[in-house]
Amino acid sequence: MTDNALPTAKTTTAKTTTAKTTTAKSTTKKAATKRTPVKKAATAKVATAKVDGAQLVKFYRDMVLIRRFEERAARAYTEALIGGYCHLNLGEEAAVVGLMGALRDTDYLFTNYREHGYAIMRGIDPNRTMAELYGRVDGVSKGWGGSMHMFDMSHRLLGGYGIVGGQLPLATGAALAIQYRGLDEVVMCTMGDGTANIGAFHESLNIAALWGLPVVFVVINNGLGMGTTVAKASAEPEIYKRASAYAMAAERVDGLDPLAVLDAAQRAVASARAGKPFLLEVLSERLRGHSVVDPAKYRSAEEVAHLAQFDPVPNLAARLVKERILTAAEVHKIDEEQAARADAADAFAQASAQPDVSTLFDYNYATPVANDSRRLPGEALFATVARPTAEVTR
Amino acid sequence: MTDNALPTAKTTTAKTTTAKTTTAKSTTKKAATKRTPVKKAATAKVATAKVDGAQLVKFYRDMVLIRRFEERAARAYTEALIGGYCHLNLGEEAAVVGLMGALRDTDYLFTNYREHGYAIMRGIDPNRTMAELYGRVDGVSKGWGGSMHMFDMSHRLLGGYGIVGGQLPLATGAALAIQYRGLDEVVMCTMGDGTANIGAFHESLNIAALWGLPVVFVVINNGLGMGTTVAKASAEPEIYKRASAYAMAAERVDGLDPLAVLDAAQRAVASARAGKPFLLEVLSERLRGHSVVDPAKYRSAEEVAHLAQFDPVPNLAARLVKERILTAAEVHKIDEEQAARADAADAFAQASAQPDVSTLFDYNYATPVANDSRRLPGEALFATVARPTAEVTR
Amino acid sequence: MTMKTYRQALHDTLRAEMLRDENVFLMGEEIGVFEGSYKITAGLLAEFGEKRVKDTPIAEEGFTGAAIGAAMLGLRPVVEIMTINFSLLALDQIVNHAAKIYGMFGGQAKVPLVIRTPGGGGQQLGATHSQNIELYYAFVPGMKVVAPSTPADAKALLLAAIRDDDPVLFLENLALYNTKGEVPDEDRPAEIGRAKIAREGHDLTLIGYSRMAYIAKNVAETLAESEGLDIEVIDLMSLRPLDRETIINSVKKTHAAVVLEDDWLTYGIGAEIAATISDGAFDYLDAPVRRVAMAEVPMPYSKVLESAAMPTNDDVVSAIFQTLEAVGRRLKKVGQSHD
Amino acid sequence: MTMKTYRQALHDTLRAEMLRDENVFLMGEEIGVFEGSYKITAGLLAEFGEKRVKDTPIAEEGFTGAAIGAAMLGLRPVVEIMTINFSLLALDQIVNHAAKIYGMFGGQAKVPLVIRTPGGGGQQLGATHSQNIELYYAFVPGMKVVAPSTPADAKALLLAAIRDDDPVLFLENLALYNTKGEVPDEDRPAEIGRAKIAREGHDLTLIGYSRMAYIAKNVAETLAESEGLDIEVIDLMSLRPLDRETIINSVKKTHAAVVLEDDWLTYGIGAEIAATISDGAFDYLDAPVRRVAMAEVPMPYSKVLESAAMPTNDDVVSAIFQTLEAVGRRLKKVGQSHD
Ligand SMILES: Cc1ncc(C[n+]2csc(CCOP(=O)(O)OP(=O)(O)O)c2C)c(N)n1
Ligand SMILES: Cc1ncc(C[n+]2csc(CCOP(=O)(O)OP(=O)(O)O)c2C)c(N)n1
Ligand SMILES: [Mg+2]
Ligand SMILES: [Mg+2]
Repeated sequence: MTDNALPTAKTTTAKTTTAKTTTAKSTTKKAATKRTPVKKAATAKVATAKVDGAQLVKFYRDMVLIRRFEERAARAYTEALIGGYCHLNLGEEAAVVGLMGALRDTDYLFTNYREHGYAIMRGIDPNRTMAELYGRVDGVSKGWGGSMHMFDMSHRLLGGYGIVGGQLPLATGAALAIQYRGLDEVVMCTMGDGTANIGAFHESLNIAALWGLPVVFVVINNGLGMGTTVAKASAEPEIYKRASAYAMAAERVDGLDPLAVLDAAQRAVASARAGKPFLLEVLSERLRGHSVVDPAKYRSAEEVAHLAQFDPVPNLAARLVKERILTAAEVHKIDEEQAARADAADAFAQASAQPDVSTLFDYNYATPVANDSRRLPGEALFATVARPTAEVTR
Repeated sequence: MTDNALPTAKTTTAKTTTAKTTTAKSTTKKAATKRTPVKKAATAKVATAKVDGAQLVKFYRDMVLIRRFEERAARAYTEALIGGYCHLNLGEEAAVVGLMGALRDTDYLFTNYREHGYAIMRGIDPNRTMAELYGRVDGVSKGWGGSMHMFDMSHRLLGGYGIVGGQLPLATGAALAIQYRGLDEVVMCTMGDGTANIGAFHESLNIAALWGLPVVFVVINNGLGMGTTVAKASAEPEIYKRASAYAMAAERVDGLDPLAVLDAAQRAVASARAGKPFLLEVLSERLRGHSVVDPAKYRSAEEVAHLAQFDPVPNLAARLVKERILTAAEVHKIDEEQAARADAADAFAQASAQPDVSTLFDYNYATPVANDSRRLPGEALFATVARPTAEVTR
Repeated sequence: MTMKTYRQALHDTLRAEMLRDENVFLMGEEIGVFEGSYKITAGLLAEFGEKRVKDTPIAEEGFTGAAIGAAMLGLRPVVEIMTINFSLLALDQIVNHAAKIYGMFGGQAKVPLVIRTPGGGGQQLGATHSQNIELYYAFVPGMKVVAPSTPADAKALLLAAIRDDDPVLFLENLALYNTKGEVPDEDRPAEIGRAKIAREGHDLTLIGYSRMAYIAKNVAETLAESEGLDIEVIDLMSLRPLDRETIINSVKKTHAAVVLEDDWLTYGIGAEIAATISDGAFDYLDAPVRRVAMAEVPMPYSKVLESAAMPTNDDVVSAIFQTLEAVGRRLKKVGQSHD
Repeated sequence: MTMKTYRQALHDTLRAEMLRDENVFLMGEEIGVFEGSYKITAGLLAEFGEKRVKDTPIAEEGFTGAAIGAAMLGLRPVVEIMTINFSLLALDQIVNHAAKIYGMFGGQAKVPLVIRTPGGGGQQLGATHSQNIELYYAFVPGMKVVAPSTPADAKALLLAAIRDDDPVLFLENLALYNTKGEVPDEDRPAEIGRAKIAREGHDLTLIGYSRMAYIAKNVAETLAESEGLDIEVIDLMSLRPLDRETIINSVKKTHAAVVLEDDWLTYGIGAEIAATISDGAFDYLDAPVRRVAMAEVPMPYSKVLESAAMPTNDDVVSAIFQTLEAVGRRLKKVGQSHD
């Protein structure tokens, strides 16, 4: 369902005007909610006049798909069917669908290691997404990337990067290529709150603003970088304000409300498309540990108890029912459908073949080259030449 | 004269109050002069009530010393007596003396490769400074550092660094050590305008602000990084405003007026001493090329013609005479004395011995260690062992 | 002597050094509240407080550089870089600053800094998180680089590193953290710059460091039992300085060598070891020095491909057999299977 | 053929490639208005405009990474990093991104990027500005690393690098920019991954790259005249891939080798060359492979100390003589002075 539902949402984006865009200096559209670990549920203050029921239902379907997918992945990881690290979007589903809804099919996404939901929302088959987690040949990166490194040129998901901040210069460069060619495309580059403190953030935002590149930098502020709070990592905890250091437009939005995110993302994308890069901060929550293995002992019991109330998925379900857009039964049906979808993805992944060892050197180089090293660890550098005589034997 | 004159100036610093310190957000104390390459001579707007004649005379003596020293160094470089790169403080003398006047002897300075004037103003003997340019044993870094790498622990000049931005993390760490020990000292870290665009700037200012470290970051904005104007390098050309990304206090000051610089630097240093790091932008001019070898062809004839009017040295001389603090003859006498001082430094440097090749491995390690490699390029790894027999000879 | 894991040995040594010298403090990402990505620093924040255990922003260049600056003023920071892969972001501060400051300024400032960081693949972490790039430090004059393979050596080398006045890259390994061994209770720092004969033997010299020294010892023991082979194992311990003498003396005795490394073969650490042997023991060597190393690919995520790319015990055994065969020495039980 | 400097050959090739393919563009610090720190790009901003010749802020990581991103979308950026020393700041983007993207994503995105950067000491630029760290790239799977020593090779290799779909580190050298040579007028890219026999000979194989290949040729010519020695010179041209075959075949013929490098000896590029020879030509080698390299110190500023730390022609000559002496071959005019 994701595959065909998305393009519609995406192509509506471009119509939004940039009028509401304001620079960080003067903007505090949303009250700058202090990101102490647990925060009050921010109510959505969507600028668009009237709530679109169909849009909300679509968001709900997508958010539930991400939720079930992530839960399924966590289970498979715990069963040691998935290896490496596994970072989930649990709690960030509203942010993911809102952001992805603002992109056209022809726009590009660069993201980090916490990207399963993004991959699916870009239109990549959940089967191939799950197969990548299993490291199989049908995986979106053919089993070479794993959880942290999903890539699909045809859906313009340009990775999936495990090095904190690594995607920022790349995204800036992709935007440069778009500008160079005079195309009407935009690059979105997401990152976490902790990432706003690394050098690449500064260098990339400066270059993007200086050259007027079509790129939106999105900070998913889930309050934590592993176990470190924003307040312990960032001297300016209202991260969107950092845009002012580059005279760049910026905004902060409630990431638990998909419509608010969509709205803000549309403004941001439109600004970028007009040659004004944008910094969008999305206030979100990380419902579980940093990755599947992290028990998150550093969060107090009280904090954890409060987390549930910020869970965007049941919150949206409740809203749909309350606003009579869906019945409880319809909601339940969606939940079951998407659980089945996640199970199907898992079954697909399990059935997919392991890469063959003979393919180990297939991606050494794009342009073949003389004397490329294609040697397994046990192989000798040189074929053993028979010693001509026994003269040096002791 | 530098050696004994400086401490007085330095120790007055601490008395300045921090009341005038304002954050970048609300501060635009000085009109934010747009740094097109040539700007109107900014008139000094010193906040302190009344001009101190003795102070001005002292500044003049010091500025002339730097001027003559740099001119002497340029000549020696042109005569190939000095090697490597040679970056001069010509045009920045007022900034140098004002900044250094705000430091106590116990404070630390980290700076970049354009640091001869700073070395002298920290109290280092011009003889030893010049000897370093000549690469001699009496050089402040014993001939190992050269123009870009002056260092003197006793005068708390902690380098001289040639990698753009390299000094920022180090200075932050020195401030951390001061805080760790609970000392009342401050670190000043100077850099150029072009340096404000590198990742280390972001990481260092964030860490300093986050931890409340006693450090003042100073941007000497001379309008150019090599041939690149500030407008072509920095998306926010009013560099002091970048402090707001770290909720850090900041100010911009006219760097052609030594009193204005001193005044602002005193506020900045006092703020840092109170645990509030500070970003001070000093608007200055680079009268010549980036380094001695650069003819600066990228500056228009018109621009170059205008430069002279921003030369802080003759401007201060004129002021001293106009305000009847000194007679023209007295000014002239200072000029001659300082020219003689620079010549003496040069003579000292020429007379100093070259390092001996036997000292090449003297600074491999501070803690001696087994199997250290101490081998000249031509030396074999292993002493040639006589081959036991001729059995393998062909 | 106490039986401990490699992890525990590191933890206990850090703690003891912090108790001994109040200039010693820890810095790094997630070492405090999170208790360390690999839990080496567990409990230390609670015991020593935020002054001595500093959680940093994600800013490898910034905090590593800050540690260098603090060291210049006489503190003794022990930095944790979460994995050696991320150290690339701090490389300018380490190579162009930490390693240069003592020499470049004519010996005026020491940099008593330790950077602890684990290398190691095999965890399905993919191309950017599975590299062994200790070469980048071992190559640099002014640096010291040590790489323990046992809990006891972890303690001895960490003591030495913390008390040394130069920047030391202290290489740990993900695969070794849970390995166990006897650790002396006394405070006996190792001598940096010395390799160790981990096992004496006469048939062949097997050389490794970190995880590959561990594998070398296992393989040597196994082959002693199964084949009656008497292999000498050298654990390099220190990559810079490199103890060429110990290596050469061993090969002069055994006349054959196999070098193990977990990094890429071409230009890897093993190249220097092989070149050193071929030079210093030229007249004593009966067969070419074989190197067993990682396949030269960006490490794939897939378990199947990752396993194929990493050196295993079997790879080591076959390199040993082929080398012995090349020198013409008969194995006592050649042809029999081994496991 | 036209006589040109190495600098001019680079300039002309860049210009020709920009004319040929509008996806080719230049990025770097001071390459436009300033016309390049070493003037390789002089005049190109005026001719091609700001779109094709991009002056960047001082942000090696940011602009190199941006070039990688642009390459992923099919542009062909040619980045100039002012000197290889500053490339440490971009290393994460090059090693963890440019070199990984093709493999890590299963071959879906190519990175047709060229990074031009000069190495080289000898200019009294001190410890942080005089390093030869091409090893950091040559070690990395996914990278290609080329290093021309003549104006003709500069052209041929630059053509190849720009037209290649993988990230190529193109190593220049400060000391070579003003050297002259005949450059073919035609458009004939070199084959990356091949070394070249720069001079045929039978007495000994002398191996180098970049400045040390230049020195190798000079020394070989000098010794041919003064001593009647017939030395074979191999110019590696490509450090990754490394052409082991050409090296081994030469040594099988000459039975002796000396390796020259401008980087530090221990773990330097020469270690792999020496290890390769000692392995592949084991039975043919009559003396240990000597390496001539930089002294292992942070490069001092002082001219006296810097000169002592850098390999010279005399160092090469004495290594050759000692090697020939070790193999027991008499020199025709041994004992006579040479200059
Ligand atoms: C350069 C680098 N340093 C450290 C890490 C280890 N690491 C992985 S994720 C992470 C926290 C990132 O936090 P944030 O940016 O807030 O993203 P989140 O995980 O919360 O989505 C860290 C420190 C890394 N992958 N890369
Ligand atoms: C990391 C790094 N990149 C590039 C250079 C080359 N470089 C030396 S000085 C300079 C310009 C610096 O400009 P600015 O910060 O304004 O200082 P100024 O020279 O004007 O005093 C550049 C690009 C370097 N030394 N280090
Ligand atoms: Mg986060
Ligand atoms: Mg400047």
